[in-house]
Amino acid sequence: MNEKKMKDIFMDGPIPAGFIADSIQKHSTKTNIGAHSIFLGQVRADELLDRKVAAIDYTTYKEMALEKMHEIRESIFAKYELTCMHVHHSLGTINAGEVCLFVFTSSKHRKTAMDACEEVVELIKVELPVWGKEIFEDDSYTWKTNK
Amino acid sequence: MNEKKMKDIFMDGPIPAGFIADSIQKHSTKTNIGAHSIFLGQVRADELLDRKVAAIDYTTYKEMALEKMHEIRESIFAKYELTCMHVHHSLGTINAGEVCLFVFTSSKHRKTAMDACEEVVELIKVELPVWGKEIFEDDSYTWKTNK
Amino acid sequence: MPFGQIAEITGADAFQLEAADTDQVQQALYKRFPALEKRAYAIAVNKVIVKDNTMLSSGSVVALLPPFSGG
Amino acid sequence: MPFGQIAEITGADAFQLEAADTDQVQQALYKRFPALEKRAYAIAVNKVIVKDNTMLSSGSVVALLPPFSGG
Repeated sequence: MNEKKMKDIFMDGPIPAGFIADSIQKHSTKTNIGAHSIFLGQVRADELLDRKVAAIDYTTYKEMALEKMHEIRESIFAKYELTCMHVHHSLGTINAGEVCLFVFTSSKHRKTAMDACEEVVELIKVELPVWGKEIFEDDSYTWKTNK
Repeated sequence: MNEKKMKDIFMDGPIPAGFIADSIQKHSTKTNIGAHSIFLGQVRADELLDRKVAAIDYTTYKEMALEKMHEIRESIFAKYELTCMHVHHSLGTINAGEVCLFVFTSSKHRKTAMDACEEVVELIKVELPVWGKEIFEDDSYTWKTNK
Repeated sequence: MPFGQIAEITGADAFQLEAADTDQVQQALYKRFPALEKRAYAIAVNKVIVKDNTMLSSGSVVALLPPFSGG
Repeated sequence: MPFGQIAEITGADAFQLEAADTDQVQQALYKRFPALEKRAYAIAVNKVIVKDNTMLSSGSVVALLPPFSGG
């Protein structure tokens, strides 16, 4: 495993819209790109047992998550003709309405970018050791489970 | 056809990254959203006959395109449980590297947002009366065809 | 109303024609613009694409649409 | 190393254990934390998830991973 190639996908706190804009803007010099596909996960104010989710507190097993993400990246680049791929996941407390996951794939053609993006999102949900604790408005909590 | 409900999807010139960021930011008050799917079409500097595409000049039959887009919107909302959907298409000269199409769908769940986004993009490519003229660096041109 | 590469052949934005149906429109156009006959295009009457010959009434808007290439 | 809801039961970040394999780790943990026995979790040895009993060597890092819920 080449440590230099392992990108840190985690950031503390929510992913700002300006961060996403900067990321999009940076691709304007890559004129072989024809299509970008972006997925954003946003914390939902779900109602459970008459209580409303106010935030999700994310934790991870970082060393393992980064290795896993590196594997996912390699498998996606082996399968799809992507120009580039970026993944960012929040850690810590993310309030309802804030963005906690940002997946960004770019390719020459739209189908490739969209299929790759969808697959990355699914793999992240299933394979990354990340845990979300849903915190209700009254400070009680429950552990999130992915479907 | 309710004229008030027909949104104008067209804008002159490229779609700026800041415009996309603003659009994302506006959704932070909608806390029933869990997933956003965004598609961006970017003008590619394709090489054809040894010449490089410098820009695409987009024109439309606007009255018909807006009616068609309204139909697409209605069919998508009938089929998918979306919270919202936004479409923006550039007109005029868009340089290689600039964004000319912005499709943005939001939903409670990721699969709904992603499937709807993909379907909207396909319908736009096939059904919207929009024409792209690929202008090469030497000012010669060819008419783009969608695959 | 001609669009895209079709507009290059007819060389004009929009123009008036006397015609009872879309077939007559095509015949009149092919006489004026012989190059048009070999071009692939769809016909829209009042913003709706028609496949077969379609009757026109006074004020009908006929559009010639080359293959779409948006996005 | 316990994570998520498992960390709530074991009440600690990381701790040392003497064990020859992952089965021994589980037995030792169930004695100390009986509530753990009913919980669903996966075991990772040195950052790789293992399904069957796995031999450990000195310095092996064993992690208890409750169901993932990222994104």
